[in-house]
Amino acid sequence: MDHSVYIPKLAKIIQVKEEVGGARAIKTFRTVFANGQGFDHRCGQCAMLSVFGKGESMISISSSPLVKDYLQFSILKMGRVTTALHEMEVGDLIGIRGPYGNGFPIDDWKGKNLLFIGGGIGLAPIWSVLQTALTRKEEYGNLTLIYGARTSKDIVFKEELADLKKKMTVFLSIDVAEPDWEEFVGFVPQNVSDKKPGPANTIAITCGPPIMIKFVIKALKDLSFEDEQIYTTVENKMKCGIGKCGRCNIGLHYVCKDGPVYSWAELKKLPQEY
Amino acid sequence: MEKILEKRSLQSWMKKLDSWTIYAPRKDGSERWNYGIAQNDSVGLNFTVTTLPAKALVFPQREVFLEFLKTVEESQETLKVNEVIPGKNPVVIFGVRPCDARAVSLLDRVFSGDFVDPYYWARRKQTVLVGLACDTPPWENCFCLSTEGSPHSEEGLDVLLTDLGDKYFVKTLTENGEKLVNLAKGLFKEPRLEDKKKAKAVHAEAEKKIVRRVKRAKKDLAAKLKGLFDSPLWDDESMSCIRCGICTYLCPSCHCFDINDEVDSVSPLRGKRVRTWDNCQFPDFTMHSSGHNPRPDKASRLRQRLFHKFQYFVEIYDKTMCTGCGRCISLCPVGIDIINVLDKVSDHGS
Amino acid sequence: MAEEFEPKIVAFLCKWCSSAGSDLAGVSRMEYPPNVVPIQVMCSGSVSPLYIFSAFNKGADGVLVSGCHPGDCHYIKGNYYARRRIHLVKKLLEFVGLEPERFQMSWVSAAEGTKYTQVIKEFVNELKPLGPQNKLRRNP
Amino acid sequence: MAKIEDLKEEARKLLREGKIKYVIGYAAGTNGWMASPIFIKKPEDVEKLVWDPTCVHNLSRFLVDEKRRKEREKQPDKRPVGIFVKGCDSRAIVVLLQEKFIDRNDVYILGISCEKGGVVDEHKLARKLEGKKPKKIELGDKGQLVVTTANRKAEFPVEELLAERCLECRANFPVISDIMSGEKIKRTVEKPFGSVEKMERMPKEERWRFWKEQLDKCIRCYACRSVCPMCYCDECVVDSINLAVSADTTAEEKADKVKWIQRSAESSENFVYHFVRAIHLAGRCIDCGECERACPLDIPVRFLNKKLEREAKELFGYEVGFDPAQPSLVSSFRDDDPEDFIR
Repeated sequence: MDHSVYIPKLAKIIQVKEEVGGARAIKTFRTVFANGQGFDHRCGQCAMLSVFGKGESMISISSSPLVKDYLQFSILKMGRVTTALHEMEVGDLIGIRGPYGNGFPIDDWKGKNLLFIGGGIGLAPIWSVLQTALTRKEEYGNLTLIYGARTSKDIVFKEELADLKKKMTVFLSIDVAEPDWEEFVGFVPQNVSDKKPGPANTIAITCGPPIMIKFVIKALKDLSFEDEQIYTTVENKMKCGIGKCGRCNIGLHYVCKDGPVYSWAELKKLPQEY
Repeated sequence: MEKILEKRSLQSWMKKLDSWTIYAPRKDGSERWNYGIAQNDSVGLNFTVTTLPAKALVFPQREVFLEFLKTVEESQETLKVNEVIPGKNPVVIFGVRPCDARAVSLLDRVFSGDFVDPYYWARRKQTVLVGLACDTPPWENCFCLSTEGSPHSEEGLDVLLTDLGDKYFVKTLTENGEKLVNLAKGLFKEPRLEDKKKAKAVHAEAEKKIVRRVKRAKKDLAAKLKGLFDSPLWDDESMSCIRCGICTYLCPSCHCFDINDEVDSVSPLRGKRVRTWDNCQFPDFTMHSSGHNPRPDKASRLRQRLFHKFQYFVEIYDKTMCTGCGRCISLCPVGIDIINVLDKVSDHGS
Repeated sequence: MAEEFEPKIVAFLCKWCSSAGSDLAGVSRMEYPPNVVPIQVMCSGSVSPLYIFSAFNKGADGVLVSGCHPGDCHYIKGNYYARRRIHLVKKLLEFVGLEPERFQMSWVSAAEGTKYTQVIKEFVNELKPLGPQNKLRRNP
Repeated sequence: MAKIEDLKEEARKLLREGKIKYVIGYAAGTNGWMASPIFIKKPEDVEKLVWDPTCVHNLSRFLVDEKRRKEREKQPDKRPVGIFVKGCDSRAIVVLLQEKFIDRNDVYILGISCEKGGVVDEHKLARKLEGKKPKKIELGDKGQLVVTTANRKAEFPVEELLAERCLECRANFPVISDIMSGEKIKRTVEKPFGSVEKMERMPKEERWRFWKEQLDKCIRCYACRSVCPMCYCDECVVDSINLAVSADTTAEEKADKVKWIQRSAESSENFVYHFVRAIHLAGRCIDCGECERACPLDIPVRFLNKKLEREAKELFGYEVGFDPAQPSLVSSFRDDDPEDFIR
């Protein structure tokens, strides 16, 4: 039989970048597989990261599949495993198994405008699509990002975003006014309503806290987006990643295997179990 | 093939199977039956039903996935990860009730598919199931006839024994089953016509003794359930639930699990990654690290148990993930009766 | 000949008395067996029974809880609570068949360096004939 | 034999007047001969209530759920709940009051005296009936148990069928109630700790083998914990993650939660679990025996509690569940508590 589906491959951390400090710290890690044998992933897929002795945690892969040199993960410090990950340094070994999940149907989106809407750490799952679309800009229409965080300090990928502004439309927001902030102040859904992106030939991809997603969808619906034009990702507690351990299901869907990417048309038919 | 085995020869048959570890029901220091390794002095098959189903032998409570060891030599860290697949240990389980064997075949489905579970299959492929047809329902809440099963169902079994008084009617169902019989050829006799008739009669009689039924059949019930996801029924029916793990851990088809790292030594770091049983009735089963819980109350957890068995599984595999063994009903400390709940679902709105 | 069995003792010592007593034994260069893994706690009353069970689970051959003499507790009453609780733990462990010698309690004041060494010596001597504690230990 | 007609009438009245939220009582079970807990909200459903020696459950366990529910609700209905209690169950309520987990106004206690009876032991009954299923079990006029099966009616002395805990019971009628049915007959129990004493007399190694065999069976379904009215902690050491997590709980707090016990149902871990359970119930367990009854593998966990109940009584003169005003066993002491075990 093949190597067990539960055995992670060893990977070395080659870069650690602190995105956000404080109580809700976020760090971005880049890893390479120890023996060179990696895997190909699709945009929006996840991987199960291991810190041996602590356990595993399902994290979305934020690097584009077009990048072959490393895998990138942006991780919010939340529990036992992610706290241990935050304590790791360049050169440390972790385990990675995957990739898991369905990923975004980006091939279906060719020729369309892509509207990315993210909040907080929610930029990470859509970052891989965004980067892929940016690399293959000629294949897609207009690219727009609407992204917000609680405060300017909570914004992830700060340098990348500054760079991104030169290449595509980027609207940023923070929840509460700050002295030096020149962009939108308010919640992400409000920024969406404010910027009024048009639904014509557009796919909206949103990820962030559940409450944000809920109101972003409402805002998009108000702007006449169809359910099929809206994509989001969901997360649930996971252990196996392969649809067997039984805890991440929403109705008969296992998020680890059948998700995490859903169009709103699909998701709204499923029970509210996330 | 069909054979006859004198009851007094059962012991001799087991002895012939010396390259297998043999499990048979025994009393383990209490009133209940459970599988134990059969000793030479082992009892026959005069048991009712094991409290823990055969599941527990192919999908044990604890399964080591891997071992890890971190060593530091001259400031160079190395991390070794070794896969631990269960080794060679062929097993014959005697005295598997048909419902429990059918449940194993459900587990076979779950642990196959896009991702094949090597730990499960390492055990499963080495396991031969010798069933014993029920002549009397072992639990008063048996309802296998409502789950496409029967007290003499053959699905999942390698051999089916039927008790004919002083002898067993033996029916082999797989190559493995034939192998077991062929290893002790001398002990088995050809059945006479009247033996076959008698076995049939025992089977028919047993079916008559099963009194409990679920009102609606598989697809009909699944469809009805689907419409009742948001019903207040779940609140009412789960009021007395104490959120223990009896209904799931003792269920022959429940298979949910947890994976944890067990650290044996901190420095050098040494330990194991281990799978253990887990279940949908525990609140921490679905609780996110953030504290958010998609199934925060007893109602949503009872609903999950029944939906998984009678709705989701039916949609995915066209089977109910329940074989009607009746354990969850008979052993529930507060008398939650899924037949009763399912019938309320059936009657809902009518 | 096989090497003599050296029992491993986990000792929960209260900061104010017993731990100070063990320090006194140390700085006074008193000789006593090196079999103890001391764990300083604020008060014998703060020793959760779980610590004791866990010590046996992790492989301790013996566990000692030591605090201030009655009346001398830094927190006035902590050792009185400990006395009750530890007594119950002791009875429970014995009830399931653990050797009673494996779990001990002592009063050792900051001035009783000698008593501390005596307690340890006796404990070690009592544990030696029992051999390793495998009943409650993980992966024996 | 206590009749519950007057209690039913009271329950009906209270429900009709809206003085209580609902009544927790016993109804005929659908899964066999044993009664099941029932939650009655409407006066017309009071009819469903039953009382017989199969009413084994300690319903005070559901007061824990009720409290949690109230905590979750934004505008909780603060009316009391009516609850049927036997003697042992009433002592559980006394402990919950003593620990200020509930308030006296949270409950309207409908007490029933077991008089000379008690509850039936499933296994004793199965042995007596040799596989036949009982249809009805009643306490007879002469203090005997009357068991009706499909084709016959048999009478047995209570000693032959009652649960061990009932035979060792020292409070066979409610010690606290708002209304009570049945007589306060004080039953003489010769050996309230007889079963434990029997075990104490076993040689140490035999006792060890006994407990090892028993606890090795544990599959950690936690039914013993779940069924216990005293196991109401927000967090339990055996849970895999912190249950009492709020938005303010830091990642470090969650990460630092000590894993005292592995989920693996191995001997060593099972012992720690059952030790913790027992010691945490010392001075709190009222011997309703539900933990042992609920155990699907028949592990006699009740003995661990009973042992500590006995020690509490003998060493510290402490008795559980009679006086809501007394301090708890482990948060109190006497100057002359025994210390002959201390060096």
